[in-house]
Amino acid sequence: MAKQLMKGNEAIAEAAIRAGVEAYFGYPITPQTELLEYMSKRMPELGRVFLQAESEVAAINMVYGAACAGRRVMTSSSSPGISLMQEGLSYIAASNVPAVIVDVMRGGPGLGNIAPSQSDYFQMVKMAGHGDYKPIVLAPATVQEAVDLTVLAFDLAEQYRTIVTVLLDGMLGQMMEPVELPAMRALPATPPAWAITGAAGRAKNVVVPFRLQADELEALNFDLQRKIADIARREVRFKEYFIDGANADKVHGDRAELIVVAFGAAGRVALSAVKAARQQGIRVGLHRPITLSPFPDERLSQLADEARGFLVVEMNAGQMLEDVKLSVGGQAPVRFHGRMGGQVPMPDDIAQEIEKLDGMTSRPIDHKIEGPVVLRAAVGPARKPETGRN
Amino acid sequence: MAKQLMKGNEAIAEAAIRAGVEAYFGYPITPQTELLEYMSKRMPELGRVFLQAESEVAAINMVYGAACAGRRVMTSSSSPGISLMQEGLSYIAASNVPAVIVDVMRGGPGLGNIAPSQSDYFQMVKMAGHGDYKPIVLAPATVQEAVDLTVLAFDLAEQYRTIVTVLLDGMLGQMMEPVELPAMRALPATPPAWAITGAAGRAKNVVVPFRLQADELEALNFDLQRKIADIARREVRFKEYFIDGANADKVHGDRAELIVVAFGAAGRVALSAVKAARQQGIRVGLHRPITLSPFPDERLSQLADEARGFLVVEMNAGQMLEDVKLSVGGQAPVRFHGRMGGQVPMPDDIAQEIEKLDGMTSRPIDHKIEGPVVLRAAVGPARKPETGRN
Amino acid sequence: MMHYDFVFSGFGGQGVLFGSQLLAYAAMEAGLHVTWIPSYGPEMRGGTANCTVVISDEEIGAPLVRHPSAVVALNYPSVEKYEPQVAPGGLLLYNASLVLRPPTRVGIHCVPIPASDVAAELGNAKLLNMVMLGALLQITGVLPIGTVEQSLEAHLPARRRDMLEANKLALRRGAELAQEPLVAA
Amino acid sequence: MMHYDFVFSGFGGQGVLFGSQLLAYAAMEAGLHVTWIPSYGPEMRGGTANCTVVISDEEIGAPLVRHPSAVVALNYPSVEKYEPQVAPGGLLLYNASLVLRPPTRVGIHCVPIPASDVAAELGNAKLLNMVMLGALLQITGVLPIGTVEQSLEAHLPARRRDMLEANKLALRRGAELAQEPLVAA
Amino acid sequence: MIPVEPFTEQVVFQRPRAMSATPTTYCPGCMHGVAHRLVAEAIDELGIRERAILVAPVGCSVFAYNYFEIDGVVAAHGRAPAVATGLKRTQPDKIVFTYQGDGDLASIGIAEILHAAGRGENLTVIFVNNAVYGMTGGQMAPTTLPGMKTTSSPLGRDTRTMGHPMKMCELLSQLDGAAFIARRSLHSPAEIRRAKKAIVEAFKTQMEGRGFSMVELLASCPTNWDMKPVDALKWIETHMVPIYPLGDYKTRVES
Amino acid sequence: MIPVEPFTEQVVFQRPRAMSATPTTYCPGCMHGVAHRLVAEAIDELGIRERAILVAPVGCSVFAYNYFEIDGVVAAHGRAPAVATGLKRTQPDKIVFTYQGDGDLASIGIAEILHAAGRGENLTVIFVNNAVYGMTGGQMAPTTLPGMKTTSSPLGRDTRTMGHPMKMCELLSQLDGAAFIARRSLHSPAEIRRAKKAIVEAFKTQMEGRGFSMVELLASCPTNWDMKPVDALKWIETHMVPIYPLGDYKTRVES
Amino acid sequence: MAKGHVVIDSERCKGCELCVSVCPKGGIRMSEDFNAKGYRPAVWVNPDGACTGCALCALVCPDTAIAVYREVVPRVAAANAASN
Amino acid sequence: MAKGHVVIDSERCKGCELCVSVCPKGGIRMSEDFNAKGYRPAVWVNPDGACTGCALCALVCPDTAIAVYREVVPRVAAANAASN
Ligand SMILES: Cc1ncc(C[n+]2csc(CCOP(=O)(O)OP(=O)(O)O)c2C)c(N)n1
Ligand SMILES: Cc1ncc(C[n+]2csc(CCOP(=O)(O)OP(=O)(O)O)c2C)c(N)n1
Ligand code: SF4
Ligand code: SF4
Ligand code: SF4
Ligand code: SF4
Repeated sequence: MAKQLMKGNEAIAEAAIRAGVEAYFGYPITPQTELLEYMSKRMPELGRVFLQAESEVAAINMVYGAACAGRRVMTSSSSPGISLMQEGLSYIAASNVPAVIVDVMRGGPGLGNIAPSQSDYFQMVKMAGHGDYKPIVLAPATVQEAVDLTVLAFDLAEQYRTIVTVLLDGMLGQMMEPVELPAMRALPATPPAWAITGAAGRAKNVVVPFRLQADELEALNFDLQRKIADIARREVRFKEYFIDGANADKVHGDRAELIVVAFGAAGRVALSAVKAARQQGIRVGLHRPITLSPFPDERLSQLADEARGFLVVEMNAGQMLEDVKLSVGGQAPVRFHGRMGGQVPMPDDIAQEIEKLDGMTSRPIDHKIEGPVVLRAAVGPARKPETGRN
Repeated sequence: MAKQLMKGNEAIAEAAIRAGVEAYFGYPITPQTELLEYMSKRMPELGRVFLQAESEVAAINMVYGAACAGRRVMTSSSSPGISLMQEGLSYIAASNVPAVIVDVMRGGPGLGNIAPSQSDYFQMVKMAGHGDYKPIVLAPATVQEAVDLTVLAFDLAEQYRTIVTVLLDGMLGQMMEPVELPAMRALPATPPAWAITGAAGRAKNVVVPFRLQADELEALNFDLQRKIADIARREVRFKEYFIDGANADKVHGDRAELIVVAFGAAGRVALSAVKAARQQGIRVGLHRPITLSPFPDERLSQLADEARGFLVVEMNAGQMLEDVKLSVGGQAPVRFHGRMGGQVPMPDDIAQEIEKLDGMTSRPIDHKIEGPVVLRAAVGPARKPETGRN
Repeated sequence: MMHYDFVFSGFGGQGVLFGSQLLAYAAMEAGLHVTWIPSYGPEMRGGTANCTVVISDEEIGAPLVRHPSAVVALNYPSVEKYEPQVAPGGLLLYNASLVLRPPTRVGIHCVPIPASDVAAELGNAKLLNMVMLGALLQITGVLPIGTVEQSLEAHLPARRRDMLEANKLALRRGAELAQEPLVAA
Repeated sequence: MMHYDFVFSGFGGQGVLFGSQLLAYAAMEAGLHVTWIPSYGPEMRGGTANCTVVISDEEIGAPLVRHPSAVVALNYPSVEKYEPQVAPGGLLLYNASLVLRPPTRVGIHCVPIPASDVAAELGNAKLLNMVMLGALLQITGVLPIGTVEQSLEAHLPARRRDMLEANKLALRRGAELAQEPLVAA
Repeated sequence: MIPVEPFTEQVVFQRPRAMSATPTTYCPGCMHGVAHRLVAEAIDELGIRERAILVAPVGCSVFAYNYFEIDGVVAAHGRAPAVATGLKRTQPDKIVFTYQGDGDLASIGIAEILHAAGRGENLTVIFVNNAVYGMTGGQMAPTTLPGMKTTSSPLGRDTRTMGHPMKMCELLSQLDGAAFIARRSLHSPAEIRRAKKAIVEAFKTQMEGRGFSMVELLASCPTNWDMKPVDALKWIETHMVPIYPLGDYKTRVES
Repeated sequence: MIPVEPFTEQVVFQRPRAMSATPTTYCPGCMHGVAHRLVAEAIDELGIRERAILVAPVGCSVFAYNYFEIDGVVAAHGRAPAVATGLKRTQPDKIVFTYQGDGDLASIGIAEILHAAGRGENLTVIFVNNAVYGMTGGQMAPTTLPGMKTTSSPLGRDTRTMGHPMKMCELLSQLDGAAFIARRSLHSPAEIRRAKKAIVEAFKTQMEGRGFSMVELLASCPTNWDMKPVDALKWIETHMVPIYPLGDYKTRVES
Repeated sequence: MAKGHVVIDSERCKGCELCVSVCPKGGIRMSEDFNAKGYRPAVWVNPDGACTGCALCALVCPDTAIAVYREVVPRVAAANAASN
Repeated sequence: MAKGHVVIDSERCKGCELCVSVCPKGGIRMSEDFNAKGYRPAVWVNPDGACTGCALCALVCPDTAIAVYREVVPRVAAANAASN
């Protein structure tokens, strides 16, 4: 299939449609609105359900209803709207029904602004709302990845009967990149056996998000925890650059001694910085978690055995940072570079942080970061031709 | 003042009144309802504001309004209701206005049940809702402490212009203990200068929970982070039992080698277990954080220098556990004992875990936990008289 | 040191709450540490209610116990529920008027008190909780009856003031009844 | 390897979005990696809009840059905003018809294009974005004009089909205009 | 459970098929039980048991799913209409109804009910108005009568500070999407019969795709009213009916 | 800023005192500007500038606090009536008003507005109905007209699936707590004058403690309607007024 | 008059007395004994066999504890029945 | 007829043309030039001095860009003024 240039928000919508989403319920909020608008056009065309809910609270509860019906269903929102969904999310989790949530994060707290951010990490990754559970959280860094992870989200949601969140920031939602869309899937022929479809020719089904007796609720929680553990064992995903073996830098060789950890948009910005630092001869690599939950803690702990230090880059005050520290477990220093309030970290700032980390972890600083890449035709190549990378 | 036997919920309400709360907005939910009911009676008697809101969403936004007016204001709820308040809390945080929130946690997720739980730790301690901020979180373990911390909550809220949460579980909310109530404070004569009271004889005041420009929102976030750091430096509180110096066991002497960490109701249950274990000669102590945010990470890290191991006990699947691990930083093993869904950990189970930890960290197990304390008159003392403790 | 953990259990309306709270008040007024905690579960309405009272002369840790040292069971479901839970060597005090199948567990003290009948004799079925409490005080010696009577005076709701003497009488009748079985145990 | 980062900036309505997207389409269709990102801030309505296009022959990291290698400024506020931001040695291409105070920064290439006037000459003020894009292509050589013309055919909205040739013409006029200043640079 | 008598007798009254044999946890004399039975009877009569779906609320009737022999879901407090919307939109051939208390529907859930009605969502709502929050112990509801004492209006509802009763039928009948809106009471056998008819009509409205339907049922909460069940029914008649007049507030025949 | 002319002239019209000199960020021809000015004029006329408190919504008028010379707060989307309740209950001597768009008030915030009105909360609400979500780019609002195309109803609002227009004046006037409820339009100078009078009356209602007051103002969003401002005003008259009839929906004189 | 027959499931009954209050024939009274749940259930006493099977009791019973049956009397037998 | 005087703050004006549409005297037209924000502002041209100061323009202006003044004509002077 030919590539298309698509906005993240719209690409996710189209990917969901091709993954067979049968119902969408949502409420407008920047920087996610294009997703809803796209759905408002495409879903009715396909004879599927689109409904603009009266609020995010209503939207998530409509999602709950459609999920109980055994239908592939999703909603999307951004930070303040996600806050309003916390109760509903907790109900969905307690009920073990599948649902896909797209959170296109924006600057906070409060009304904040509509600029990109990653400050919903805690509220989406640690657990949405009250109670003990964890949704699966997928964090794309490119529009293509957003498409692929959206399809995966529906598969995982159904496989584990869980909430799967696609967590991205406004930057990815708003930006266009070439994407290859998946083929259109057929919709499921029949809803699953547990679905609430009317007790025709079978005993009644019920979906009950509570257990009045503490022992029963604890049993339900144990089931949830088992599921979470199962997911943690099987579904960890990440992408690494310049770290070791196959993905280590061809030019500068060498396994990474410093590890940058960043997800989503921050991850791709960090990639630019890592490339630049590699060019300066710093043995640095990038670990980009794709599943924030389950978190790639084992892999990081493994890297920590040999790494001299870690740098976490986020568009928040340091949230994934805690998970990295928990994984590293004191084996190596963990530094942090974060921007807040809709500010996006810049490659040169990150590169500087890499240098600092390099220095801090006792290696002579014998290199300098050059200015940004500049224009070929107008000014000639910015870097010495032989480096071939930036 | 003579002691009174009071339910946790009612004691908190009366403490708030004596601390000078001027307005209460809330919505009924078990196991917190007595607090609201108490307020519905007492506040109008005193000519103060009581209003049963139409929902938790409305309640928290009414709190926001009254807080903007510069009035001492509070709300109370329990887990699902707290989930519904997440957006509002984030607005309050962004606006730097003071507010006191009481969360009497119950079993989750979803509707869960009304039994005691501590599973709102993540949603209240890591950050309520979206954006980067942290409320102060106070976790009482006795009704007296609930009273004292409620008063403190108002003071801290005003001093730092922040949200302060009193986080307890249904057990503490429902149980009665003797308490000494503080004296009734006079209400503040005038609202603070920043309050929204009408622009009479001064330039207008505004409370604005957003900054459209990313750099300005980042500046607001830096202010918030500075405040959080300031609070972390000055307001850490905890209580220790049998750990060292003054509070080490008089009978069995000896500084603790094993540290149990537990807050709130779990903390008091753990105390029983620690006492029992001490009696068996295990050198164990209890660290009970009183401020969950700021978390006593420095103290724990200090204890980790010498301790053989930690046991975290919670009424959830392991939430504070992460903060303990972050504090211990890999210096000592951290075990966990948790009950979920409204189950309360029992002293003998905890005592067993202490034994396991003791064994695990290589010390011969030369002692056994006896059965529970039994009845004097009917059966005579359960333990040998000379131990004098249980 | 002293340390007691008691469970009171019965139908809603049998006075479980007041009976157990009265003991807690008395303990407080005697200068002891005390915790009182209800199970506020789904069984609150209509079903069975139960409360745990812990009394100690030092800071109380757990206010709930898995194996209480004494259980005061006002109805049959309570006996069924708590018979296996009483601590070894502990006490199961039950309302023999309503509990027709006596508990059988060995290794604990099972003491029948015909509390509903006695209360009816005293003219008010609602006094059964006081009869049971009187028996409990007598058997365990946790507090003198006089202390509890004083607390009764302080905490009996105003609208039930007229019942003060009847309540005291019930306490004392319970204590009397408890003499004999204890000796027999 | 090749790597370009361009910013297009101007009033809403000046065709910033379409002009920059067209370049992105062309890059994609030429088999390159490309990212296009708008600033979707408060200035969206009425105020100034800007878009960043990054084109590279390998996986693109940051889609936003602090110091773009070239800026296409369609109005004066854009010149004011981006003059200090252009990378040293970079290009500031500006709409000389609207920008009466030319940029003065040394160390960058400032190239005036009288785009609004040219567009007006071509019969439609809205063509100014194409004029500027043509100039950009010419100066940087990022893509051949022909590639962009093909993309134009594919992506010009149906309701503006009639403007296809005019758009192409504008692209070429822009390229022509850019010859001279480049030589002068 | 109930023995069927020999052939000389005909059954005049027994538990409907759509109702399960499970005894309820409601308090003695609580009208939720009657409301449940009427719904079950209507479902039986209309022959829709195998495609009926219950959305239970949070409130005393959170257990309703136990008492019907049909598929069911428990919604979050107040959100039943949204959950029902999700169920109905994805399977329009099913008969979806919510069962909600007055705290649930008129307080925390008023947005969801208004918008479901406004959208003309093809749902049926059984709204049990007992003037208090039952489950949490008798606090004031938006439907509490002026002057009525509750655990959160200990001196009685003062309309100046606590507002006026929310009259949901009056309100919802304003909305174009609402097709059938009626208020009935459960305070006597005759009223119970009338209530049943309205419930049947509400389900028919949905079956015919006419849009949103709701039956409000005035009911008692003897426990929190602190009344004997028999007195509570009288109180409905003497105190509630005057404030909440019975009748059909909206009937629309076309779809 | 506007030069005061020499003594031979009298001022017929200038910026009211309660309005700040800051230029607005609204689109050209957006009627939020006129609505703001009318409110400011009313505040001036009633002499309440120093005790007036604005609760701004989330929506295009989130910036309203910039444009008034009075104290102000920005509420979360839809929650302005709750925030206003908190402000007013704690300082009943102040004149507290919310300023809300139709998405804010009639969609996400419908629970808060209904309950504020139901409680007879002594507040004033300025409700700007422009039939779309302005700030987020022209999505359908509950007030969108049947058949009207928006960015989330690209084929036009189909009342069968997207519901019917929410008529807030009709709805709120049902509530006993509502004292003054009126709908006006801003589509012509004459209507603007009438709107102003209603706003003054609404504030008076609050000043006299009569209870909840609301003025709905039909307004244009030329940007999202994709119309010239002049045409947009005509469209209000020809398309909106027939669906949202102007008038006083509730007037209560006693408090 | 038709002859009714009422069966009250005493274990479902919660003793609310609503059935007693509506029976036009005084056909139901409350038991002195408790059922397993601790309620005093209703009992159908049907004094003078007056029950007509009108089912008012069942209609108000919130616990579906009541089933009502009516004797099926062949037309000819009806006259005889009336003379009983 | 009273004589009006209108002052339009061209930097506040966003060129919406509402004032133009309501002026009964055709007193306002749009400028050919742009203001700093890029709008073509309204200008008061007042052909034939017909402006009465009715302030309709100001009334509809969403940007409070218009101030309106009216000549204060002493009663005696009014007759003179009319003959101007
Ligand atoms: C979000 C949330 N808030 C509050 C509660 C507590 N709660 C449970 S039921 C209920 C009210 C029930 O009253 P009503 O809807 O009138 O039903 P009833 O019990 O009277 O049948 C409340 C407030 C909850 N479960 N969830
Ligand atoms: C909880 C939440 N949901 C959604 C949004 C996004 N949002 C901002 S304004 C708005 C609607 C504005 O429309 P309206 O209230 O009609 O006001 P207008 O902009 O038309 O004046 C929405 C949906 C938000 N800020 N917060
Ligand atoms: S509390 Fe009231 S509504 Fe709930 S079951 Fe009891 S009587 Fe019924
Ligand atoms: S988008 Fe619409 S409502 Fe918002 S400022 Fe522009 S014209 Fe006004
Ligand atoms: S109505 Fe039903 S529950 Fe009530 S007393 Fe009669 S049989 Fe028992
Ligand atoms: S004041 Fe009246 S006549 Fe004068 S310009 Fe304005 S609208 Fe026209």
